[in-house]
Amino acid sequence: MTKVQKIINDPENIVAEVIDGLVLASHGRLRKLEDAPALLRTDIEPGKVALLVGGGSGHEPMYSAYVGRGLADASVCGNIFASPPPNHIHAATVAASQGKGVLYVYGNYAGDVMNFDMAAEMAAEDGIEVRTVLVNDDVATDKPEDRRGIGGAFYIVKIAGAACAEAKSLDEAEAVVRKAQASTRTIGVAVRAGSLPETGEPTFELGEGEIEIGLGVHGEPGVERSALMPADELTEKMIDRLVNDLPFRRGDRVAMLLNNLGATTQMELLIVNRKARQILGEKGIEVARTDIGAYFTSQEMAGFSITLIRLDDELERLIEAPCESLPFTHR
Amino acid sequence: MTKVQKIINDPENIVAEVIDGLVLASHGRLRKLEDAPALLRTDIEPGKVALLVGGGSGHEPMYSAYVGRGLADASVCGNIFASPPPNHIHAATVAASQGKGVLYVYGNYAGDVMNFDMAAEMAAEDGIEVRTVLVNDDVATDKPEDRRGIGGAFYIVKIAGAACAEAKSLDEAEAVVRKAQASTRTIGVAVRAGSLPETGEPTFELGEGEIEIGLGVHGEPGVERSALMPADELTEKMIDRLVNDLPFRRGDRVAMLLNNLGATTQMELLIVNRKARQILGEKGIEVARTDIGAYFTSQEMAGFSITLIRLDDELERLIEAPCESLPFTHR
Amino acid sequence: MSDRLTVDQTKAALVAAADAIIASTERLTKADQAIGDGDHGLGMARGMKAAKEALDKKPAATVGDLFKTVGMAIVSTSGGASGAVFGTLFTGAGKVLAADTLDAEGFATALAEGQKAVQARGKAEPGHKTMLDALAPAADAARAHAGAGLPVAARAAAKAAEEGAERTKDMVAQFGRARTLGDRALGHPDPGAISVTIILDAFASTIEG
Amino acid sequence: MSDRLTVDQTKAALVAAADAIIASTERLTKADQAIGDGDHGLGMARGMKAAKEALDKKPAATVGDLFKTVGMAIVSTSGGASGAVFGTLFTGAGKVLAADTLDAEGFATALAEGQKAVQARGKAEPGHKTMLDALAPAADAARAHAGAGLPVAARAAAKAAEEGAERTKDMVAQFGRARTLGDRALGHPDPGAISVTIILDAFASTIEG
Ligand SMILES: Nc1ncnc2c1ncn2[C@@H]1O[C@H](COP(=O)(O)OP(=O)(O)O)[C@@H](O)[C@H]1O
Ligand SMILES: Nc1ncnc2c1ncn2[C@@H]1O[C@H](COP(=O)(O)OP(=O)(O)O)[C@@H](O)[C@H]1O
Ligand SMILES: [Mg+2]
Ligand SMILES: [Mg+2]
Ligand SMILES: [Mg+2]
Ligand SMILES: [Mg+2]
Repeated sequence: MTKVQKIINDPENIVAEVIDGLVLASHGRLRKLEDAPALLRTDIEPGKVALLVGGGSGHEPMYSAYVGRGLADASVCGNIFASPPPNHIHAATVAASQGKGVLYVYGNYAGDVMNFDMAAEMAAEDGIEVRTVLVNDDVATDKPEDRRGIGGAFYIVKIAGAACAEAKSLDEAEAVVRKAQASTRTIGVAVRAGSLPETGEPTFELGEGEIEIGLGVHGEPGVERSALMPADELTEKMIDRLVNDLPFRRGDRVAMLLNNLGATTQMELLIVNRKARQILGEKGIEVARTDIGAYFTSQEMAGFSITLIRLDDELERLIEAPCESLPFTHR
Repeated sequence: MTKVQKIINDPENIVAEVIDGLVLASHGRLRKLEDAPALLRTDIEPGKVALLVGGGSGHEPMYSAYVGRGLADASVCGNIFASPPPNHIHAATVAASQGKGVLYVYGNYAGDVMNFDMAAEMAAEDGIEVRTVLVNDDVATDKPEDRRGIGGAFYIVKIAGAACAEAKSLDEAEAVVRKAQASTRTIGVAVRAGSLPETGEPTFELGEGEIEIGLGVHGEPGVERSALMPADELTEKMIDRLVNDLPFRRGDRVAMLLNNLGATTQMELLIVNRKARQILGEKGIEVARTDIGAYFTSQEMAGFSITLIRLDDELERLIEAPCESLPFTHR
Repeated sequence: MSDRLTVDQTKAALVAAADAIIASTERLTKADQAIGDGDHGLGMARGMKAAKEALDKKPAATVGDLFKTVGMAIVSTSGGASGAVFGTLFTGAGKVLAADTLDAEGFATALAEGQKAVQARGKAEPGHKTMLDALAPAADAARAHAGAGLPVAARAAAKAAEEGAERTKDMVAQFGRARTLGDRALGHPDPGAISVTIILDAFASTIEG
Repeated sequence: MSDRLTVDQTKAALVAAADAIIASTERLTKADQAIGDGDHGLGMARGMKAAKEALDKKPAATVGDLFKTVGMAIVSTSGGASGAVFGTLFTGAGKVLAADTLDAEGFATALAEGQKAVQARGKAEPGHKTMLDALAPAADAARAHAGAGLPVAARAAAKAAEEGAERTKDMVAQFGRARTLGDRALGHPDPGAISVTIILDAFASTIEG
């Protein structure tokens, strides 16, 4: 396979330069923590329940670009595809904390869980209460405790951001985010691998004409490897698996996210949207809101994921609530 | 070269299905014209100066996803990389017109110019006045009349949308959009080709380790083919060419768009942003606003463009004005 | 060999031209891939299919009506530069053909008028590596041989177009998507010029035959 | 062969272990590419470089202080699963080494405590295809040979780790990024288990040497 050409400088500096780039793009709304690769809002409302997100880098805009008003208060950036260490998470926790506790929202990966847990223990020693909601929306795995966090993280972070902005207590914020987590399901498909920026090598191999349904954002295997098929057929397979999982039922009201994993065109996602709406319509599932774009990427992986989240009045209000960040502004 | 795997159905139906996908994603804010592949706002304010955009498809979200409140009132969709015919443009013109005239904004390509001109003549016979502002921001060509419309189209359409929303006359709207056009410069770079969705074949060839500065959105050649270089060096070359072209001067206030041509990661664009800001800072050019994302793509071409637009109070106000569309909501 | 075509005979010649373009889709695609964006064949074929349908449906009192029908069909379905250019060519030619027969004089005038209309629409001139580099010499040849009757004039036009298209290989493009190609377009003929050749050749063959 | 290491000797053994990991970066990268995301070698090397710097700078009163220094350095610079797991291993081991020398008894206890700490942190168990499948048999072997003195116990632990790592080839991963690989992980050893082997082998060699 030919190497992927990347517009970078020294691979060792990627994370640091991305953070600088984000701070500059924020025009004063974000700052870098002095002693850790973490981003913080400059204008965290005093006394609020704080929201901290993070994980391995390389999935931009997830997580760091979702720091902003009505979204996360802080994000901790690990190396490419590697959880940040606990001391960095702890430093960001201390900086974000406004005395009402800190909610951690991140993806369910072994490394992240251990490191964030260690940070939470360190925070407890400082008297900062931490609660954790793991994003585990990927239906490709059967056991819920094994489920990875993928595209649906966007809706969970969006809702968590709005919930933490208005919550009177950490308990209250945690409860609504747990509800969002329990209502969210995602299925992905990859048609071409992304690469590790340090090496330019693809993270996995797909044969020509091959696609993999359920493949994870680091190339973890999915539920079915098959030949490339028409968009309509693929969409049907994916929606069926999603709907049957929660399950979503006739009369449900949902938001739908079509997430570009990197190199897929909006043209293709719009074609998928057309078919997805047709199928959901037939099943009596009402789509109240549509988001289409690159929300959680895996470098230049080609493919996409479909996320459905079942809405109630509270979740819908929080998803529609104003927020402000680099890729997603919605006032 | 291996074929690019696309998630599509019958290639003949791409444009029609994309339009359906957009209409569904708009949740009632857009409709398809009955007799032409064109999108219209459902809630055009009566009596406003109308804004019509369009061109060949395949560059999504440009142009059709920029139909919305505070943006364009109508968009006409040609086949992939081909101008729409005059009768389609004319039908959309008639549908969008609110009696105050229609402003056409589109890219400076021979086919588009001829077809939109023919449509304008047809509209004139109906008593609808049309004015045209061609986007020609690409500094890769020397002669201004030869300059192509690329990434900067986003700022021109954004400003045109806000201007048409408030303008008392077509004259007034045209004047401010001409000012925007004259203040906008873009330079692109490609590190890998995109493909024609009908065939899966790349639209041009770049050798391994080769990049091309100034390459156009359909693979038109640029100013310099060279070896892949570090992001900082590339950014410096590009910014220098941009700044010297207008020229942008010490004390100028600008907005900067880093446009993903398709398959480039946000990570890379943030690294470029860091260096771009450093260079502009040294030149005394103040960046008042930053946009980073896939605003004008060329299928899954890897590469990006940098756009600078010189702001005055009026242009800055119009760029920051509320608007609403699928990929870009800013109230 | 008929020296004066009826409306029906003219229609047959136009259908033959349309069929020839449709049969050449692949060749035109390749030509546009080399120096353009590869859609010229698809666009021309789309337009010519629509032209055939329209010729079938629309009654024509004059030969000019037929040319206008073809022009309108192309302009409204081809898209791209070729939709405008070839649509304008046929519509322009049709405007000066008010009779119910087509003779050599009419043919020469129609080509000249078509060329004028194309230049007015697209602002290109012969030498800019466009279809005009086949069309202009064809119009000249038709005028020069108008006295020798329609079959001779039509064949002369077709031959001049072919030579003109060949000469575009040595030209640097000034218009269309290929214009920014600069020197890289050298050695490749202009796709639109090839289309002109194909159309005129089929037209001449029908008359001859 | 020393049966009881001083603080300085223990430090030398830890530096040797760090150097061995750093020298194996490529091998560990390959192993993680096969069944994970390819960053294990980079992460371990980053942690071990930091550990060496910290050992250089930080004064140590007990051998436990040295282990804790290594653990803290790894946990705060490696990142990923291995940062947490190997950091916890060294920190856990250090907690039970309160003396200023390291003997076979202390070594065996430290490995056992380290194992306990890793299991508490990561919830995995031996058999789940993680570094525990090298660490648990190593701890058992150290305990079994504690009576035979430090060099023997250390070598026995290293050998048991190596055999344990080898056995992970036949296991289906239950934890870490590789867990969703299912059967596809068969035939490949666990990268973390290889790291345990490399560390214990270097440790044993220094003691022997
Ligand atoms: N201004 C012009 N005048 C005359 N012919 C033109 C002009 N611009 C382009 N053409 C012709 O159109 C052809 C390209 O057609 P096509 O590929 O369909 O259009 P596009 O350039 O929009 O892809 C060129 O080969 C050329 O002959
Ligand atoms: N829960 C766990 N308990 C013990 N060891 C684990 C656990 N999860 C992962 N590991 C170890 O970590 C190694 C992977 O480390 P590394 O590649 O650095 O982390 P990541 O999985 O975050 O990329 C695995 O080979 C395994 O030995
Ligand atoms: Mg990792
Ligand atoms: Mg074209
Ligand atoms: Mg073309
Ligand atoms: Mg790993």
